Amino acid sequence: MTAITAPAPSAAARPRGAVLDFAAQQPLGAVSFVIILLMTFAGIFSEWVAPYDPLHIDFAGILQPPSWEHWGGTDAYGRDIFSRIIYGARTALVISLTSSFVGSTIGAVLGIASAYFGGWIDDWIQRLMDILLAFPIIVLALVVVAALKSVILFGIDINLIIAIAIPIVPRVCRVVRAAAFSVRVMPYVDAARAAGYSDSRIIFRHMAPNVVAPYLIMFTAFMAQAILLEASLSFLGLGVTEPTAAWGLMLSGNAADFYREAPWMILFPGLAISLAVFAFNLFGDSLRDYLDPRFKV
Amino acid sequence: MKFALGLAGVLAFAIAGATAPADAQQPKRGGTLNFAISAETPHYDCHGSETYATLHFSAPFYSTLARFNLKKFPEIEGDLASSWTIAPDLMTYTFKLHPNVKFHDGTTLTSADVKATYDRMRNPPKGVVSPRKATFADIGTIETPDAQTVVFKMKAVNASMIEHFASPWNCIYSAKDLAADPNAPRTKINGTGPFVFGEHVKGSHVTGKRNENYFKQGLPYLDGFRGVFTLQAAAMLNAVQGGQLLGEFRGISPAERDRLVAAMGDKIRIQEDSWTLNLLVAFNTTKKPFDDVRVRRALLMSIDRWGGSAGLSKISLLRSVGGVIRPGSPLATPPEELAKLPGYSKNMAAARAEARKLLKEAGVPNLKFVLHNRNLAQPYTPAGIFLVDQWRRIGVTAEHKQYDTSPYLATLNSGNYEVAIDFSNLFMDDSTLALAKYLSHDRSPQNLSRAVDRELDKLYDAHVRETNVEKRKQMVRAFERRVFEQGYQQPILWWHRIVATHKTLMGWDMSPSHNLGAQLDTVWLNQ
Amino acid sequence: MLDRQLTASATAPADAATASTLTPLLAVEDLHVQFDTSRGVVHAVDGISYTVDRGEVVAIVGESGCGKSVSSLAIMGLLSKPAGRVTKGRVLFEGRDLLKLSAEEMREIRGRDISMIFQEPMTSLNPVLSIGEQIMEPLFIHLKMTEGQANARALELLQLVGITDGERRLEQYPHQLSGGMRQRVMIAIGLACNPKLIIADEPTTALDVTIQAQILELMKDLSRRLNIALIIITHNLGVVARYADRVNVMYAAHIIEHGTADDIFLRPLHPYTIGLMRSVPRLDLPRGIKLETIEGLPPDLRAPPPGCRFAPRCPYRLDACVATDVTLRDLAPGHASACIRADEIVAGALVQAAPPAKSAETAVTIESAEPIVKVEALRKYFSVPLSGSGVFSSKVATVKAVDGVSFTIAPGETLGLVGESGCGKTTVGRTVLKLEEPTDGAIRFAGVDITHRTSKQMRELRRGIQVIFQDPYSSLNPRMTVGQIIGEPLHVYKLVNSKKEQEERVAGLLRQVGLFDYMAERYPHQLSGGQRQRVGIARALALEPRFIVCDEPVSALDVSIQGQIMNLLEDLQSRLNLSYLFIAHDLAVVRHISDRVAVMYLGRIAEIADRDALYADPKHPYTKALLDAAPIPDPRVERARAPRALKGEIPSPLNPPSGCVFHTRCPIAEDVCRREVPQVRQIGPRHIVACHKA
Amino acid sequence: MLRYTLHRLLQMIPTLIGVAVLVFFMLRVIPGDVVEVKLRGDGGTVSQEVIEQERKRLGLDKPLIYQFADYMYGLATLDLGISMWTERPVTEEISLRLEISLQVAIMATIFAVMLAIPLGTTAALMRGTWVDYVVRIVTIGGLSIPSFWFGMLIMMGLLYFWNWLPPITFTPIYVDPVANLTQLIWPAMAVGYRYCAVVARMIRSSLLEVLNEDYIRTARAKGVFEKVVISRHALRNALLPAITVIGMEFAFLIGGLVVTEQVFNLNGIGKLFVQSVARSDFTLIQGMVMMLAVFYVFVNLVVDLLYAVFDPRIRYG
Repeated sequence: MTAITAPAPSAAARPRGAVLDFAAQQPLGAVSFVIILLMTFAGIFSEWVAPYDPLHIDFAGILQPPSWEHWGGTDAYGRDIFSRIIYGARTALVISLTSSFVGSTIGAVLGIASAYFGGWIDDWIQRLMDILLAFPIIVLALVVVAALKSVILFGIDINLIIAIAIPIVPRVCRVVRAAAFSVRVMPYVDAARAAGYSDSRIIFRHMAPNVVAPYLIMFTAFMAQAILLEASLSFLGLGVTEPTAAWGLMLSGNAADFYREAPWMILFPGLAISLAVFAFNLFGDSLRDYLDPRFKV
Repeated sequence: MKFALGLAGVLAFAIAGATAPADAQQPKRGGTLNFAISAETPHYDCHGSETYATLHFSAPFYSTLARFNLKKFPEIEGDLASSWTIAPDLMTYTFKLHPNVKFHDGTTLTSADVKATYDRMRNPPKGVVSPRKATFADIGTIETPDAQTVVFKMKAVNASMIEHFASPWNCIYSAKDLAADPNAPRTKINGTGPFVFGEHVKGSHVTGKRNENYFKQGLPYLDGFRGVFTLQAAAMLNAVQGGQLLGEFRGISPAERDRLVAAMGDKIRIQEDSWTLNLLVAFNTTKKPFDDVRVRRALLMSIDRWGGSAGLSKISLLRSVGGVIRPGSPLATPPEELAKLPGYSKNMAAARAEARKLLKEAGVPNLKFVLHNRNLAQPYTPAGIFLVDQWRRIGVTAEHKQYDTSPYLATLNSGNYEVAIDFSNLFMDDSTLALAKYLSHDRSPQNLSRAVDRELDKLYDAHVRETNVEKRKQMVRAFERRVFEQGYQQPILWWHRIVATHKTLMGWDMSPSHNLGAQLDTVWLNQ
Repeated sequence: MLDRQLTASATAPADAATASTLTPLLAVEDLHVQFDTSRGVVHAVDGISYTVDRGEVVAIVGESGCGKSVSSLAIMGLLSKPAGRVTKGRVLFEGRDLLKLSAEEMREIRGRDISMIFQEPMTSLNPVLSIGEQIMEPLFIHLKMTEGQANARALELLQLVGITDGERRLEQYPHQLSGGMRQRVMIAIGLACNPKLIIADEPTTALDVTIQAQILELMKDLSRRLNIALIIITHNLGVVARYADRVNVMYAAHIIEHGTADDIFLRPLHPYTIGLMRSVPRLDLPRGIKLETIEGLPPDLRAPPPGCRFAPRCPYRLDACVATDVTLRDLAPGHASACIRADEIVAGALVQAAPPAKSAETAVTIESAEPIVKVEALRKYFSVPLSGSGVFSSKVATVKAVDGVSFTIAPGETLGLVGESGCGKTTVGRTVLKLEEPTDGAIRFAGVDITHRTSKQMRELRRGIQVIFQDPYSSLNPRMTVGQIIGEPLHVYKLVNSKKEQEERVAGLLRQVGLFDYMAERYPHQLSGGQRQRVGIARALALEPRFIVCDEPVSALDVSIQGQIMNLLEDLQSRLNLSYLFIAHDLAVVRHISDRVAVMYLGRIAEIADRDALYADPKHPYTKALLDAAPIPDPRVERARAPRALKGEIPSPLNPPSGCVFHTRCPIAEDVCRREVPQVRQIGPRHIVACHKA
Repeated sequence: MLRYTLHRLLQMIPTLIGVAVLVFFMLRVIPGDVVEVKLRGDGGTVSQEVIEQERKRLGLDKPLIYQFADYMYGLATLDLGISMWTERPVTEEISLRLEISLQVAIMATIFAVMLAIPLGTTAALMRGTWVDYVVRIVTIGGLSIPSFWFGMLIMMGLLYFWNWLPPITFTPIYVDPVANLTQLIWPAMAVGYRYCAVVARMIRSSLLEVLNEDYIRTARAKGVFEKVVISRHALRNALLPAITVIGMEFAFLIGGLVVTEQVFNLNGIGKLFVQSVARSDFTLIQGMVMMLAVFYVFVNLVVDLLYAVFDPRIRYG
């Protein structure tokens, strides 16, 4: 059977069927999607989902083991760990969503521009990306987090978001540029140029929608990365600060001291990070399998 | 008691090998001590440092003129000085040195070396850093009538001068080395201490070997030591529990103590004492609404120190409720009196109601601000968490922001903050040290409230020159009351020092300061 | 030595085979193959049967997706797993049912008794193994040769497939070889163990016409000399006519007709075969005004229609066609058809003989009118980095893709531009469209010099120049509906005032290209290839252009669809007075549609002439070679033609030959050709040639 | 080949200059400097005068542009300068730590590659079966579990079950291989899991891609043993993209050990980096970033050269 290398039928083209179709083809992806939904729900409705105030200190009830009152036990300040994990989902989602969105979008725009204009614009953008790529992710994030003055907007540390977003930019840029490049030489782009459309129309109307698949894949993959990075930075004490409920933070400081009396203090937040990252990774993976025609039977 | 000692004047101490307590075992010789140093010194120069990291690293290689006797703290004993005399007018201090003290490079120590050392501290040559320069500003001249005698002539009376001579920071260097390069001690170690420098592997450890020519007969007991840098508390604790390190001499948190006890049972020895350290909360009086004493007082009143002490002492280094002087030390305000001072009430419901009222009066019932704090797990973070929670209870929202040391200090220096958690690190209980923090901002840049209060300055100056202990005590009390009523800044809680060592480690003495007792000359291993 | 070895190895199995001389070498019986896909089960092969005798050349012909490749992969046991599987049937090879063999037994047969040659020589060789390693591999495995023996045999094989300089070639890697060369290597691999049967799956489709002729000639010759049976799978009827002994015609997973080549080409007995023959433009027949076409599309193999699968498209459909299952029936010895009305066809009662083409119809000659497009001495050079690129690198090579091309196109005229791949014909089209900046020369459109106009300045003129691309799959934006695609230019150029007006215009354009209004709602992937190409045409028409560059507009389409599109283009031209620059590699297609034809070779024009003049009396040796190489779907014609493959390969445009670029392959080249670039000369009315000897 | 290598080496220069400029100016935005931490880190009271004096001594009082020129000149002469914290040459500080991080990275690589090749290959060959699903979950798990948490669990597990911990100070492998390995095997495992997952996934997907290639069909049509089809024809091509991933992950691992080294108290580059950031030791941060960047581009070069060795298309391209 001669393989027909037609572009993948777009998800956008089948809005209703797409979700069901995806679930049928990628059962693991569907499972991960459900986890993400639950997490999002917990994040948005933390106030209703969480049984306790995550910040309330209760010195009378410190280091309590998991029980019916405290599903996840309590920490060294007597704060309810389950509630902190629920609120932690909000922190993780807000930070990773914004940083991954900002990073992926800037990366994608640069990638498309790079591919479309070519020439010196491409050269300069790629050189800049080379420079950013030469930094290991966490090193770049550390330098940024250390360098920028922290600005807090709506309770989110913009500095932290930038720190996580910047390492994402070159990586997305690379992938999207490659994708955009293959779109750039597509006859329909030539047709648009032959019709005399403006550059911006061609970029946004004709090229951008066709690199949505790699963009979405990168976006979800970097959601996972961003959650990990935020947890790592918070663990190092350079991310979110106490008493905010954040998973990485819950593992930092002297949490490990209580491994014998209160192992739940390091167990549950670690599991929460792993599960969230796992879900996004799996979802991204399934999305790629779903959207990438090469692996289609 | 301390003052009694100091003012008694003509007391001399014979060293003759510190006699071990009767109940103690006979010390054994030999063995290498592996212990943790939970920070790493940037350089080796005691004079130019303010951190215990330098002392825990360098002290074993050096001697000082005098030192605190940790078995009878805060008594002072000689180290290089075999005896000393203090003139009754407190204007002349004469020290007699042990003979035949040899530097590690083989040269003999003379009074010239002591003079060179103190000259370096009080009048540092270009390029030499001496943070304690001011402490020695009252010294007029240093004379060396013979090789074994040093005489300090004062310009003005300083009631706590003898304690300063016992400061662990005053490592005696070789005059010859200083002449060659005034900054030599930063990178090169040549002392007269019980141990000879072995190696320093950056980021990893420092080693010392027994000084076979140590002037104190029979000491040290150890063949050598290895100080391992453990910057993560967990790593240090793991290593102590795993038996790779026998202890850490700065202090651990109660949780860490409990963990070690639970895991190691009777193999671990726990020593506890109060600590000459406190955390403060400071309000920047140049920023609105913290220029309003009502706001400051309201915020201080709403902190449940007694309850916080009970809770935080289980999980952090913080414990004692105290005023400006370490609780338990001679000049300290007793608890029952303390409870009458603003911010120390035991009736929290009333205090919080009062606080709300004050805020309302000041026109900021729903106050919001940023609390600046340092990014250290112990005890800064618990203090920050605690304060945020306390203020939440009166409807005040404090945004907690933590920074690495350098941006933290930069923020505090710039005055670009509203409320900050500050830190007071003393190596002894001397009030001149403790009170300096509260002086007017123009006199004491470290006063984070940036307030200027000449009343306080006047009280302080009078107390420094006051030689009558009781009068001096009253002045300290008055000073304290003034500070707390104005609410510029106030200690949150004093630290509590817990040192955990393996039971095999013997001869190490606990004290209220982690800066002391780092020479390790009397430490031995019971193996 | 070679022959000795061949005979020696051929005799051994011959003893065993003599007993079964009557049984065919290969017999496929009622083969069914299914594919499980995410969108359902595809019945890719649905009960086909055929036989292949020793030394025979059997062709399987059909359009894409009819199951011809799948059936051969099934024979080889190479169906992609786990999706594809044989559900029913037998494949008897020398009496053994291949489908019942274990994987190991099947492996032993592959490459030793049956070997296979694939379509894409560029990707069918392992890029990281040397040619030698790849040729010798089956020798080690099947014949247990030693290193030395295998090496000697590999050299013989290379010689056999016409590769000189074998020693050096064995050391080389696939990427160092041209496409034709690689296909020769593939054939060498296929021949390595003296197989009894070679299955060649579209072996020449990816090759240029002159190379295609070489390869086919080689295969035919080898098959004869070595007595190897050959199954050729192809969609190209010309190839079949030239080489096949017998032909199986497949349609929608069925074999609908089989017979000898003469039977199929001269006496087709199935309406599909008949339609197929008539829809191909032919070089040997006078040009018809219109191509006959087969309307409609092949059925969906997930849910094939009952009865005759061709019935929905068949002009002679009866109710019975749908109601009854159809089977192949022998109508003459060795000639079977699956049409229930085949008897009527035999009798000549059903199908009219092909209408005699109006041979008198000659190309329009429009001399007087001011040309709408005038290209003068156009040059387009590309810089390609030699090794890596970067700020410090200045090592670039210049590819002279187009090197001094001049032509004009009159209003209402079609200029065909033919040439083999890499000759620069597409670059000419792109440069005229201003998708590439010309390096030198001039382009005039309607008298206006557009050579150096910026895209802003081009805007007004853009409306007059439009384009239709080759690949109907990639020339439409997959994220836009058909309506959006066609409506976009109207909207951008403000040719419509309201949404409603736009919809009406789109509907009108859709009807104009033979589509339905409702298709405006669809996305491109919901359409067939032919429909997409119509959408592409509608998009080009939206701006009411006067001139359209058609870049290989039909080469990706199946024969039956190709005719529909060409007819449409002709219709539109006559109705809208369009001018076309029609770029293609298929001489027959170009001949059919063009008024004048330009032949390009390595960036230069070899010859331009009126269509009839060019085809009847080509002057340039390259034009002649092209015409000779093109297969003609008529076995009688083909058999009459002498083997005449043009020697050699197309030189690299990076390093073109001196003098006349064609001299390296030219049969009549002389010294002067090697030294001097031939001038373009006028040798007849409207006939231009660039050859020293023409 | 030599020309190519030289050419690539030259190409690195603008990237490295870019990194140098970026890191220099990014760091100067940080409020505060090393002097304060050094003198006042422990809450001491140091006069502004002393601080100024120390700044002057370290050259921090000079105009930024002067410092920058000095720094760039240093780089040009391969001099990374003096650590502001220890006042020892940056190269000395780094080289001391590099051995440990490098060994952990190498061990993790060996661990990862040894496991990843069979894992990825099996998954690809058994695509769609439960084996594939298990491998997929295990590898995505590797990408998802934070390596510092994994490290914590390892340490806690060792303590909890055996009341044993790896040695805390580093012994070079040539001095005492047992002590060395017992210390470094755990962090290598902690980071190796993720590494292994990345490589295994790469191998799986590139093998799947390669298995779809025409030349695999050709090999099968030749009657090549299935094992040989996989090992000789498919894996050789599939491992090529894996080389890139192995190389890049290796390059990043040196920096990526940042968090894990904290957990294991390893005196490596990562820990030094975090310390330097906390201490605002600009020169050391710059030096390390430069080192990591050089390392990255160098590994890139090695990967390219390896490609050229393994891929004739590049060798003879």
